[in-house]
Amino acid sequence: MSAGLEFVLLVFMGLPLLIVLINNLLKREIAQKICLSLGLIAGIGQMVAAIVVFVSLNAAGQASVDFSQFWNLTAGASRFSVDFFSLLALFCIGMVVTAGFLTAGKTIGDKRFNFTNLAMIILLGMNGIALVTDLFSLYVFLEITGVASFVMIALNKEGNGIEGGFKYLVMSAIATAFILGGLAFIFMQSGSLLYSDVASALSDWQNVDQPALLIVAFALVLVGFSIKSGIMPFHGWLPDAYQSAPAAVSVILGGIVTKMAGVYAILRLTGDIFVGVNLVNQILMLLAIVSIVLGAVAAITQTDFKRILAYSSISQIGYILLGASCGSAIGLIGAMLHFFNHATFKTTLFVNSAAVETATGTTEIEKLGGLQEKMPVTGVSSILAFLSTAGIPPLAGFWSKLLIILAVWQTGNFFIAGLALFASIFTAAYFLRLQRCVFFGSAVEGLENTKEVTGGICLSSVVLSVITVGFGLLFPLVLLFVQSQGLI
Amino acid sequence: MTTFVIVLCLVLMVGFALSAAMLRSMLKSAVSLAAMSAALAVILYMMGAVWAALFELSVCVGLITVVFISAISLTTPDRRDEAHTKDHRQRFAALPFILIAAGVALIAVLVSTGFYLPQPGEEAVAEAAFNQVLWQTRQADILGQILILLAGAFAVVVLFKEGRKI
Amino acid sequence: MGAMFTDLANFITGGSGVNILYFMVVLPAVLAVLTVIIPRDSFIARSICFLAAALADLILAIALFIDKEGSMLLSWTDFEINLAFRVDDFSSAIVLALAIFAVLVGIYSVSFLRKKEKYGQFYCYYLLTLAMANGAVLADNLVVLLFFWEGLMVTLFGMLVIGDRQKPATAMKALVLNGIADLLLMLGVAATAAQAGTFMMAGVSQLPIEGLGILGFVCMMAGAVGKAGSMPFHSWIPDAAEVAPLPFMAILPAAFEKILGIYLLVRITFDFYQMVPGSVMSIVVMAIGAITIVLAVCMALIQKDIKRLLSYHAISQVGYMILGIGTALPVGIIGGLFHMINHVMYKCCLFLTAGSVEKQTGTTDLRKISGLGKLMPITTVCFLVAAFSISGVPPFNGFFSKELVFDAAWESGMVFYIAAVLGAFLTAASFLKLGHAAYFGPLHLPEGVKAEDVKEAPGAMLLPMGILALGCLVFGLFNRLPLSVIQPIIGEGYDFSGWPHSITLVAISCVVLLLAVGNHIFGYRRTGEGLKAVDHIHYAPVLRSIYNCAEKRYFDPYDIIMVLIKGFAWVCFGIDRAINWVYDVLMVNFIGGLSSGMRLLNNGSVDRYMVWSFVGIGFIALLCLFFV
Amino acid sequence: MNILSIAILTAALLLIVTGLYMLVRTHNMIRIIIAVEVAMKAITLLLAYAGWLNGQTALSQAFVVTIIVMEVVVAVVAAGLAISSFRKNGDLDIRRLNKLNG
Repeated sequence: MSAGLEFVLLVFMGLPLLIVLINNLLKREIAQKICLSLGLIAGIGQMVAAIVVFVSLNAAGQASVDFSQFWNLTAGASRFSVDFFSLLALFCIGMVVTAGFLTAGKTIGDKRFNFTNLAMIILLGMNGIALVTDLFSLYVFLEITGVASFVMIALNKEGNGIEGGFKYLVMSAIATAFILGGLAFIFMQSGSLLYSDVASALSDWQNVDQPALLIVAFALVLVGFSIKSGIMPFHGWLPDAYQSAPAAVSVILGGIVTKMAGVYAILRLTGDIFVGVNLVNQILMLLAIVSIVLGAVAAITQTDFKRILAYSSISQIGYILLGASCGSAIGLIGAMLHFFNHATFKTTLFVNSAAVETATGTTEIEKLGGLQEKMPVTGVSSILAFLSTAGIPPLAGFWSKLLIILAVWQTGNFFIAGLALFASIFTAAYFLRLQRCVFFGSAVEGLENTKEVTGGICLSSVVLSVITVGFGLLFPLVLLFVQSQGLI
Repeated sequence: MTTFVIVLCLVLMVGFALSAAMLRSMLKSAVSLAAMSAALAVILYMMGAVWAALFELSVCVGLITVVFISAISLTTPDRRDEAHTKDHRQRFAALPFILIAAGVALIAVLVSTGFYLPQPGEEAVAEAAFNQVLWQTRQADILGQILILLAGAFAVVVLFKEGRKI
Repeated sequence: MGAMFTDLANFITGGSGVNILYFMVVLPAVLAVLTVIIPRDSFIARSICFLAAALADLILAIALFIDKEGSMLLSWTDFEINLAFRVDDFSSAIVLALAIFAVLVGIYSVSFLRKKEKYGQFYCYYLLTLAMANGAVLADNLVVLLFFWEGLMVTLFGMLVIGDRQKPATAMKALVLNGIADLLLMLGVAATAAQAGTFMMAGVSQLPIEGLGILGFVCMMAGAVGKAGSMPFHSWIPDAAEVAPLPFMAILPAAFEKILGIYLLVRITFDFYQMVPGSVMSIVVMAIGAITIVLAVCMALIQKDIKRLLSYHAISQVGYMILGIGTALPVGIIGGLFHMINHVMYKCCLFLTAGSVEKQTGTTDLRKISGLGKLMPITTVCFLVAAFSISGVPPFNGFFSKELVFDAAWESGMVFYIAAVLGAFLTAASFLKLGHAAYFGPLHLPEGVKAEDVKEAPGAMLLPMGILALGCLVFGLFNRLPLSVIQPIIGEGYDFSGWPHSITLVAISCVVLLLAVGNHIFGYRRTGEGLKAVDHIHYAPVLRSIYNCAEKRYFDPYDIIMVLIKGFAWVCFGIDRAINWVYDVLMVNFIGGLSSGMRLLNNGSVDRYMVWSFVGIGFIALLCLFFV
Repeated sequence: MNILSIAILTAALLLIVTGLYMLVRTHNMIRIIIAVEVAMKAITLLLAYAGWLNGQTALSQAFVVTIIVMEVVVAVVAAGLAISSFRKNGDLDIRRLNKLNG
């Protein structure tokens, strides 16, 4: 381990914990005032740390760093590790959490103290997911993220938050049971749940004593993570949870939480652990394409801003998993980049929905209209984000989708590649409908005096839009970096 | 002997699970669950997982049952609930048959395919002290336990506290 | 200097191989987006951003021109479609020319567009055009070339739509004609790549014109001359002159499209393929050139609007370039390229003078204005220089390049030479008419415009005009300067600078010029008006009816295509209705129904969600069984 | 043939089936939590058995202990949600939680 990198765990696991402590030790009145700033510090600090670690890793020419222990009893196997993909995920987490806290300033009201506490726990949970190297620890952090999310969705006990939270909890509990069941069978075979041990135990999985048990294990793990990531047909809870969550919570939830809890784990599984297991890839590919198409189709007739975004997430998650299911480096890279892009553009859209909700008091698109003139920043950033989602060049979303579809093409599944390409039309269709209903046209009665929401919300949508556009324009550089790492 | 006790406890577990599902009284369901946990604790003990058995017994049989009972007592006195539970047994009438069918089918498949797993203890048992394993190699999990307890504490603050005002 | 920029680029990008070539394309494009993002009200900020982009491009272009070498390659997966750029002698000169004109017309545009609506979009499209043009010239891969080429069509369409938003008929026309040319180019690229077996230009070298090569050559050539605005892809240009903002005419049809079209033509004829003097292909190209010269100049002769007249000349002059290159003789190629540079200078200058006339008087209709010379002396001088230049009066630059083309045409076939000379005669005649009518004679202004309101154009508009006019003179007197850049393109050992070699040809040219003057005096005496000085040609017995038909657009290829298409369209209408029904009714209802059905299924009950999940689990279990 | 392994696998399957059947068929939120617990017992059983099989008893004990802690917290949170819902709607019927649909 290079000397400068020891602080990594301190930032990613220690800083949020420290902020929770500070927040709870302070007098409540003071804590109410500064807790959101504390959260911002954690988010921004995480982004900075991710960049610093990236640069120093790159400078040291390493692909990953392992961390052995928290407390120094004796040397043991590594339990945490950072590589480029987890850094990307950590950066996304920091970005989305920052956006969530910026949004919270105007939307969360007097719940801010609890919001900060829970958001820090979610942050810790997600960081854990990104850093761990052990399947069981992965489950532990999934559970932490999940528990904190259930509570956050129900943070405002008025409204439908309890309903959304409970549905998420039930589905998530089923997912947990499936994942752990699968892990038990894998553990039976491998005797350890470290990524590396499991990967080597599974490398020749067809020739073990009881391959049937392993097949059951693969299926169980896959089902569990599919429920967690909300792909069709395991998606029921996802739109409800997104729609009912308070604005700032849905930014964090929709932007990153469900991606970390489900998609990131699947990417790790297909990239690091189930490397040679074609079975998983093929099933995943089918699930992914079903999700892409049906998610987009279902979004077309939705009437709630956030619900449209939720179904759009289902469809986009499908793209990420499609990339991961190709089993090739290029597909995995495409999936990772789409993961990042999705975090940016979907967060932008959720921030915009928060802005619209704050300004007009509703997210039902039939009650909205003509906001482009009144809320230009929100309108323009939303257009950019949706163009990126639909994969219009040269925005960021285009490149990652291109890589994914190329990867699918290379696997020889031409029909699926075509379908994935074709689904972009549906994406454009539902977003055009959204854009037309909310932003274009003339102002609806009662909304004449709407004003742009200033401050953090506006700032975060501008910055995220800049990232979307900039990443798209500078994409060749990203590709060059990826090539220079010898990944493609 | 071990095999016999374990199989007996397994049968008990399935039986208690069935009663947890089918009994109309929620309190009895919760108690069935506790009994199921107790049977599981015995199995864990027989398998040599002493600490796990201890935890199962204290936490699942004790704490969770307390949680359920208090939750039930906080919510029960409601007439409408009776109406809802009237068709309860009807809805669960099929469960025993489904269980029998599933059990027979699985056993048939396992036996017909000559399913085989090694007898426990056939492989060399590298017995390591539970304490050492937990504290030295599962540090991430311990951190996770701390965090989830924190999350639970915050959850209690959010979900229970304000309710008191009503 | 170029190396310095490359170092800088490497520093910025962490030494990943990206270099200055990349920025030539990306920089204008990024700043183009910036000009639209800057708030609408701040004209100054937008203009500064706009000019900064043009200047930055110029600096990069100079750096490239000095360095003259460099390449970059961003490879894309397994396909051979790489983002590849390369620069050499030829393309560095072309890029420099593009950058210079972009800056000059840019300065002019800022002044011209002040207080006009939609200027932000114009800036944006302008810079995007610059980016695309740079990309097209620097491309080292046929697909990349094609990409940027099509991009130019898009920006062209966008600029035309700004001018005539309500009824974008001209934009449609331009799109259709350019689209056909581009489609041909695409076909040509495909055929060429098939023959060469690669998309990379390094592999496409000196292919013989035979078999598939004929298709590739002809189609790519059509694409190139189509972009340059030769017949039969020309007819949108005069229409565009009426609706588009003037800087558009100066930058696109007059400058960029000529440069790019001729650049590609030269690339095709001497780099990708091997065109031999006297071969069939050579004659075809020369014929296209000759026909373009004569027909377009004939149409120019009778125009009564400065912009239309100039735009027909823009078509006609491209004929000289194509003719020169078509001869495949060194003197012809150099003449063609030299003529291209000269043409861009004087035609840009002419359009700019027309722009300042329009800005001051509100019109460019020759029937409404005359005698502006006294009111706008500097504009008039610039016009005269450029007009002399286009008419081929020594010692302006147009004279020298035309002489080189004449020389080549003389050697290649008398019929081409005669066409070229006829073109020169008519060009001179029409410019005598134009100059006489607009700038000399009695003062005459449109109704509502007072003489004291008509002033000289502002400095920012005069500066580019003046520079271009001066350039016309300098490139004439010191023609060694441009030729020393052009000559190395086709090889070592050619020197055509200095006074033309063939005294006979010079004499004939002078005689032709004198004839044109005589003709003008004859016409003027006959009618008493400068504007009607060529009416005796216009209304000559046979010509009159032909001209009438032409004025009614019977010969416009676009209209002919449109008539054919109408018939075809009528047949297609029925089919189209049916397909439309499938899309508009069936598909929409199907997808909408599917979507509504999914909404119904998603009834908010968590039991239902679990049942869905179990269906999914069953599906996965089945798949597992299937795969095992 | 190994009676023990067959018995344990079968029991685990039956417990999971019972849990899932309860989840789908019951209308009471607290019963749903009980159903989740029933399913988790099966998982605990499987993990402990796996450790016993491959000799990693200590490791599997660590797993089981962690799972138990997680289980408790999830049960508490779920009970909290159920109680909040009860206070809002007046009963625990899951069928009432269908405001979010479409």
